[in-house]
Amino acid sequence: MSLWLLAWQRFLRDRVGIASAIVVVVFIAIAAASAAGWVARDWGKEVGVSYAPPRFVKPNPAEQKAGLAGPSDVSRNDYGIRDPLAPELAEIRAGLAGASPTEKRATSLAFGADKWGRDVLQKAVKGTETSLVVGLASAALAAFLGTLFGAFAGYRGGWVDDFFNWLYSVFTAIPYLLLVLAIAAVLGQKGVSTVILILGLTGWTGIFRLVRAEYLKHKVREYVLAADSIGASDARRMFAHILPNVSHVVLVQLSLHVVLFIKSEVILSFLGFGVGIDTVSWGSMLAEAPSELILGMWWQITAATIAMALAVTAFSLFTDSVRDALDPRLE
Amino acid sequence: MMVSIRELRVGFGPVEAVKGVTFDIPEHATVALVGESGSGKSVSALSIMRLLPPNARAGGRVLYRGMDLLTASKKQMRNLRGSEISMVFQEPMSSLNPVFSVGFQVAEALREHRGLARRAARERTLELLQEVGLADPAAKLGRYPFQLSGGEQQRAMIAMAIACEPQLLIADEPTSALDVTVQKQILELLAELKRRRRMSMLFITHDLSLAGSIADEVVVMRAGEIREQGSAKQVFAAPRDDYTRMLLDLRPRLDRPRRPRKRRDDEILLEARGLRKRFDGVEAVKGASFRVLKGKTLGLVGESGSGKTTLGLLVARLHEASGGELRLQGEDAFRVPRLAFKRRLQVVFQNPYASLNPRFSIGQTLTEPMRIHGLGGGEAERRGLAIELLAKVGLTADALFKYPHEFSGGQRQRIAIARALTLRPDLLVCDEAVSALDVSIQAQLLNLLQDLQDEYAMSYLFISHDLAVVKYMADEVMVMKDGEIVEMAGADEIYAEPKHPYTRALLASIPR
Amino acid sequence: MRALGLLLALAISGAQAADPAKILRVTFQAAETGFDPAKVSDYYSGTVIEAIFDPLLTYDYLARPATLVPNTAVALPRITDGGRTYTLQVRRGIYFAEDAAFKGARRELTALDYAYSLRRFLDPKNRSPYAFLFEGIAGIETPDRQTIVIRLKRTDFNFAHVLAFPLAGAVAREAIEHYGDESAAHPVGSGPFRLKRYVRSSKIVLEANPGFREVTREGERLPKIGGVEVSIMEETQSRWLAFQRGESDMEYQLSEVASAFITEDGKLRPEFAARGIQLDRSVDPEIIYLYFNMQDKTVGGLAKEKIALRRAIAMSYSVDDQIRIIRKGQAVRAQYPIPPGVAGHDPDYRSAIPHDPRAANALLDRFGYRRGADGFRRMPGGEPLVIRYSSMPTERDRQFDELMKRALDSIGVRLEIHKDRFPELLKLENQCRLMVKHSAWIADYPDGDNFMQLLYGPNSGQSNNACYKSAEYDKRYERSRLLPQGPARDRLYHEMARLMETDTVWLLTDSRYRNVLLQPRVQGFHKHPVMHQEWLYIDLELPR
Amino acid sequence: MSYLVRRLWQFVPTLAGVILLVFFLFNWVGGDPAYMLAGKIASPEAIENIRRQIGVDQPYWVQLWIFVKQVATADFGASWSTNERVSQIFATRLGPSLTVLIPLLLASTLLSLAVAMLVAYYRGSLTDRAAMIGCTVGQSISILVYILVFQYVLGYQLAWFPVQGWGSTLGENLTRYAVLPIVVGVVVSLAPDIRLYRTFFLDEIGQDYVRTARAKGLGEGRVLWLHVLRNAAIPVATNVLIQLPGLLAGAFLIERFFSIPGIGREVILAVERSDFPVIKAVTVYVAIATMVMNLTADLLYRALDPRVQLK
Repeated sequence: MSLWLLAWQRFLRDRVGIASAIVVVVFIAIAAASAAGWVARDWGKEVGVSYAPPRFVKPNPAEQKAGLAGPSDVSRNDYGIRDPLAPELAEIRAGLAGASPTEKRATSLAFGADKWGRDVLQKAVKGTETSLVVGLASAALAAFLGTLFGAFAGYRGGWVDDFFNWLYSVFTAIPYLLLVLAIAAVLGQKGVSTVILILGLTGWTGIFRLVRAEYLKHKVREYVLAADSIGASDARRMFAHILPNVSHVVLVQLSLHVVLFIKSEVILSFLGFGVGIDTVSWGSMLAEAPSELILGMWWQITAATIAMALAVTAFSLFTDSVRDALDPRLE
Repeated sequence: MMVSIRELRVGFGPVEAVKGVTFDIPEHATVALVGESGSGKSVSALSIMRLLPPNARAGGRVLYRGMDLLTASKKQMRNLRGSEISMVFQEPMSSLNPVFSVGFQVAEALREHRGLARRAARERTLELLQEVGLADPAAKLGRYPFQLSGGEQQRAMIAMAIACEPQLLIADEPTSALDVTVQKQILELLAELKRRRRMSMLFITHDLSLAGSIADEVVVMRAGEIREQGSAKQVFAAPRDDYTRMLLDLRPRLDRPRRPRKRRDDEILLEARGLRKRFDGVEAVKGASFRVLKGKTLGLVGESGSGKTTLGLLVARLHEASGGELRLQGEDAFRVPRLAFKRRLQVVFQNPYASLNPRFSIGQTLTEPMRIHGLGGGEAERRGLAIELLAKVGLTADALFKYPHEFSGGQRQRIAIARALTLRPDLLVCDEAVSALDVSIQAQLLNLLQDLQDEYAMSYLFISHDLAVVKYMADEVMVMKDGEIVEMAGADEIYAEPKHPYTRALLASIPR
Repeated sequence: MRALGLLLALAISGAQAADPAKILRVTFQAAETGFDPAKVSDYYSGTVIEAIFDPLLTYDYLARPATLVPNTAVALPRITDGGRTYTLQVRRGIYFAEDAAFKGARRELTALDYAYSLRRFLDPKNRSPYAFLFEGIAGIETPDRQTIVIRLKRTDFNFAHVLAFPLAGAVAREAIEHYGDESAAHPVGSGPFRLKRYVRSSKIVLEANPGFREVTREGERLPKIGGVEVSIMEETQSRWLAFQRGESDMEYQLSEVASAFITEDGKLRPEFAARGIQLDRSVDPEIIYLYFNMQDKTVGGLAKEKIALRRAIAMSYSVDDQIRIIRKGQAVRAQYPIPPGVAGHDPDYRSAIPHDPRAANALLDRFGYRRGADGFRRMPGGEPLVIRYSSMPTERDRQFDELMKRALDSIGVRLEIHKDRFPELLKLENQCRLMVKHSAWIADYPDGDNFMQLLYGPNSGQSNNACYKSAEYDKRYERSRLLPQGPARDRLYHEMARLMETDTVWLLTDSRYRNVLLQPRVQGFHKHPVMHQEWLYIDLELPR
Repeated sequence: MSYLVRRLWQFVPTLAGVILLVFFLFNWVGGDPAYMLAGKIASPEAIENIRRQIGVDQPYWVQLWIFVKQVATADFGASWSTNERVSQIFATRLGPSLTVLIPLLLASTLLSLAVAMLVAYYRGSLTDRAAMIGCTVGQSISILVYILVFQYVLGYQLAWFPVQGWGSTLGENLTRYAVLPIVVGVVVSLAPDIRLYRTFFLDEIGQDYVRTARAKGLGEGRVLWLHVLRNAAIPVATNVLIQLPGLLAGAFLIERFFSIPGIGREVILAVERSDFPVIKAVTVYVAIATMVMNLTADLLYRALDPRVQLK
């Protein structure tokens, strides 16, 4: 019965851990469903009037006149300038005699609409998918880089260690904000993948420092000397022997960084480097908040904050429980 | 009667650490509480001081001059601790606050209980440090714990404990973390202090012979119960309980005859000339020359810091030698390709809890070397070889699917040995291979090693700080001090007439 | 000492001068860059410069459309030899504000100062962003200390407006040389206010210039207020909450929040009117338009199918939604390239491009823009059709991105959003390397020419960001430059506007309302279409 | 002392790295401000003239060499957009930034220390669990939401503090303008600090010397507030020092919403205007400050913990 199994049993005894794990699984399920298109597929469709309030708040009917305006009045006087498309347009206009159909829009929705009339609830669900994907992917990238660099720096020592420490000190010396802005500007604006790259490329430093310390500690442990004595190569010792024994540190850091990057994505969106307009994330919803809150349209910011708070809290508590389960020393 | 403990029971969650213990500590007497790790001896001591961790449940009564300490108020206990009952712990280094000076920590007890002013407390502390035998106490006063040696730190701890003239001193394995020579001095100090200050003492140890040499009465504990109690003479002369008897005769006494050696041929397996190793400026091994004979055991004795482990690792090429020559059956050992060298020389490490990779199953640990060196056809065959080896070291086949944390220290060391045997090495370097185990287990493993040596005609380089164990195992013995081999001779000769003064001091410090 | 005596006399003379207790508090949405007229380009710095320096001419406070009146000049300029020479006289008895640069002496304002000030724009060392306004000057002479004669390279009947431009205010050579690089932080002018305290991009405090000449309006000496305190606040929420808490006296940068204090039909909401808050509502002299880069290989060119593509995109874009949702009703649809309040504007003109997605789809089908397998249309030749729309990474631009996406989705055209920061976009725009982008132009001076030059061929790479080179248009523009304001010029402008629409170079979208909220104590405020601020004319009613 | 010299020598490669990274990133991305500075209508000659004046037209390595010299002389010339000397910008912005940051760091550290100690002492109890979950929830809400809500409620509705603005005197700032931003800052940084300091305390409470102190008969208060706190203070102090430089630029959101003319706000302004000299200067100054702070933290660590010798 391996250490992982042992940890799993300890985890099962932790009520808070279980509860948070369930919430995390629910969020991941929502994200998967949204990715597969089963839910919030048409979050982008405009179903309500602009800023339609939530149903449980009395909608002010007079406010919004629904429906798209028909073709506006067009001037006939052409001041002597001939329009090359005049014949084709005349023909088309004749063909389309009927008035354009006006869509019917709801004046209030389950949890209200944003300025374009899109359902805030659906946006929150789709936002869950984007934010979790950004959080998980960038945390994975940062963890990969941090672990790789940390392993080589900690295990190899010598100039390798010096090089990575130099890289670490340079990356941590530059204010995080400037670093993110610069890389964001370099990578340009290509949506979710750029955001993941930005966060991943700047977020590895924390994990690097911890993994390097773990490798320094484990490198001199007897089981590694024993591995050397039976002829295991450096690479095997580094990744087959030591890595599993520091993996609990990496795992905990990974989930810590998921939370960190979900929150960073909000700041990135506020600065304009968030996800593209073809998708929505909690960050893009919160970025619209300042201009809406003043007008008294509180539902979008509330929806995004609650969704994010729930997910992030669950994830953080889950991380704590995992850490306690994997690292009993702290009992 | 100073302290009488009636039906003391202590539990942590489901586990019952102490299951109804009853014994007394008479005035001005020294009672030794003896038992192996996990016997509940430390927990009993801590419950007298009521220093058990928050999740502990204590039952029964602990009477100190009529007052039940288990039900006394926090304030009463606070006044009692340090002034009437005080305690000395096993790890002096971690028991002193690293960021405060020794003087401050000793004076603190005085100022807390006796309300001495700063100047008076300082004077009294100087006298105490003098009394516990600390050289140049005025200088030591301002020093921090890490600036003192292990022995000095323990002396400071003792000074702190006796500062307020306690009636009862509890010493929880005060010497086991110290070197043998220093152990002797601390024991003499404790005995002297008890006599001069007319204190009672509760001495907790796992070493029965140590208990014998210091205690008036002995209480033997095992798994939370008292197996035997009585005066020291009576317990040593006619032990009633068979567990006590087993503990007594297991002690590898110096005069125990060694098992007859099967083979006599003195072919040389490994020869070292002028081996040297320097770690950033410090000369750890200064030119060691010795020979290991085929099928024979070369013992290497030395205290911690003598460089014996480094020498062992040098021989196994786990450390790069800074100089000197090593010949393996005539070939230059440093030239032999790495994998080939590894097949002929293996190492067994000291700490069973650290030398096995906790994340590998025993099956993986044993088959890995075979896979690396290409032994055995497929996985199944390698698994078969592994089961054979497990049997050799006295473990059943189902161990393959278990993980290190599911085994006791002794069993883990057996697995480590099995792993070393997978490559049928010519030489096995045993670095303190049994020192971390309980005395009862040590004996079994030493016998196992000797059986394996006879069966596989392997040579051993047996490294240990425990002279008795080395004498039991080795044909020839080397004594090392500060990186140099000070003496080398046959096992019996070296014990009969040790030439080097250091060897003599080592021999003298083993309790008879 | 003589100077001081005169000064005191003026202060206590009968007409009641600026009351120091009356401090007007205003906010800027973006930080200023400095107060040296020749080195500044942003609107907010211009606002402060207008209060400190004196141009030769200025505008009447209430006349609409804006009409020029003499300021430090004795009278309006004498325009001779066909609009190429301008002659003006500077009034006597106008002095610069006291400053260390004059070493205690009282410095009178003369024509030489104006010559020096205007020449500074032409000096490349100053790299002045507004050099283009003055590059029409061939030479400046000052026959005597009061007279200044300006000779132009080409006929230009609008040059008088340039002389009324805030940046054309007179600076003193001694002050510029005395402060050198720091001239931006030490403005010395003869205008109604002077700089009292200055914390860069945070706080600008102006006080009434004691040595200011006597300027009266309806018998009252101007300026009435004793000083102006400007604080820089980027975030709308901060400005809006500050105004409601009475921490600022007037606020006009609240377009995002307009619907919180203005009803759908442009009235002040009752709860604010009840508190005596005043609303001054006018349309800014600006046009906002979506332009197509006429030299771009996808959307550029005058071939029929290219015009059809541009026309379809223009017809798919809903200007009504832009006004209703993004501007929250606080803008007016722009029909004509020249906005209201600017000479040459025609209120009856109607754009020839309607919002009609169904017709746009039919037009694209008609010209061979077939829909591919993925539902998006392809070029007539079969290659992929991608419209690349450029904008800045701000929350506001994100809303325009969304509107653009809705438009193109409705006609099945694939959209790619190109994000970059303002300086980068400006550079690409001037090199005609963008495809489709929103742009805006606010009047430098209230004359139609300032807008019609935006489509003039030779200006491409500078202000003609659509890089539109049409012989028909350029021919009419050059003729219009030679005509003063009047019906003949207007007829040309109509034809040019129609040309722009038939070639579908732009889609004119809107001009924004300027809603100025004022605390009850602010008196006599009327937003001027061209002047940046009205501090000279405002009065504050202090509580008794 | 030799340790100090050696550590100072280590600044050089790091600073070189920072200069290279900043130069590479911002030059490649910094773009060309000439067009912006040239105004609405600019002829190609005007743009060329500007490029020459601000030195953007020279080859890269020349510009790099100029940058290195600027770092050496700590004179980064003038800002491209406001012509204000960069050193002066930094000096005027540092005051407001520190006026908010120092009280913020002090308040949040002291507060979280007290709570962390309490929670660590009652480890496993209900209060411990509740506090931890409370912190987690607090931490899960974005700083943006805190700022908006606090400004709206405390600043506007309850009007306890001015909504924004910055006074001229330190006294006025501390009492009126800086209070709300500090409150928001403390609320945001409280949760992570409590969790961190709780682990520091837990590590120390488990040590043997605590048991010895109790065996000496010392009261629980003295054991905690003297022995444990003295040991836990070491990581806490170094943690606070290391946070400060990061906050200099990091507090830009608070500075922006409360209109505080600090470093963070200036950085955002500079990036939006591609004002390269200001970006270079702020990055280099903050990088140096970070390195100095790290060194101070190490020295403090050695001063507080005798076990660690100056290697």
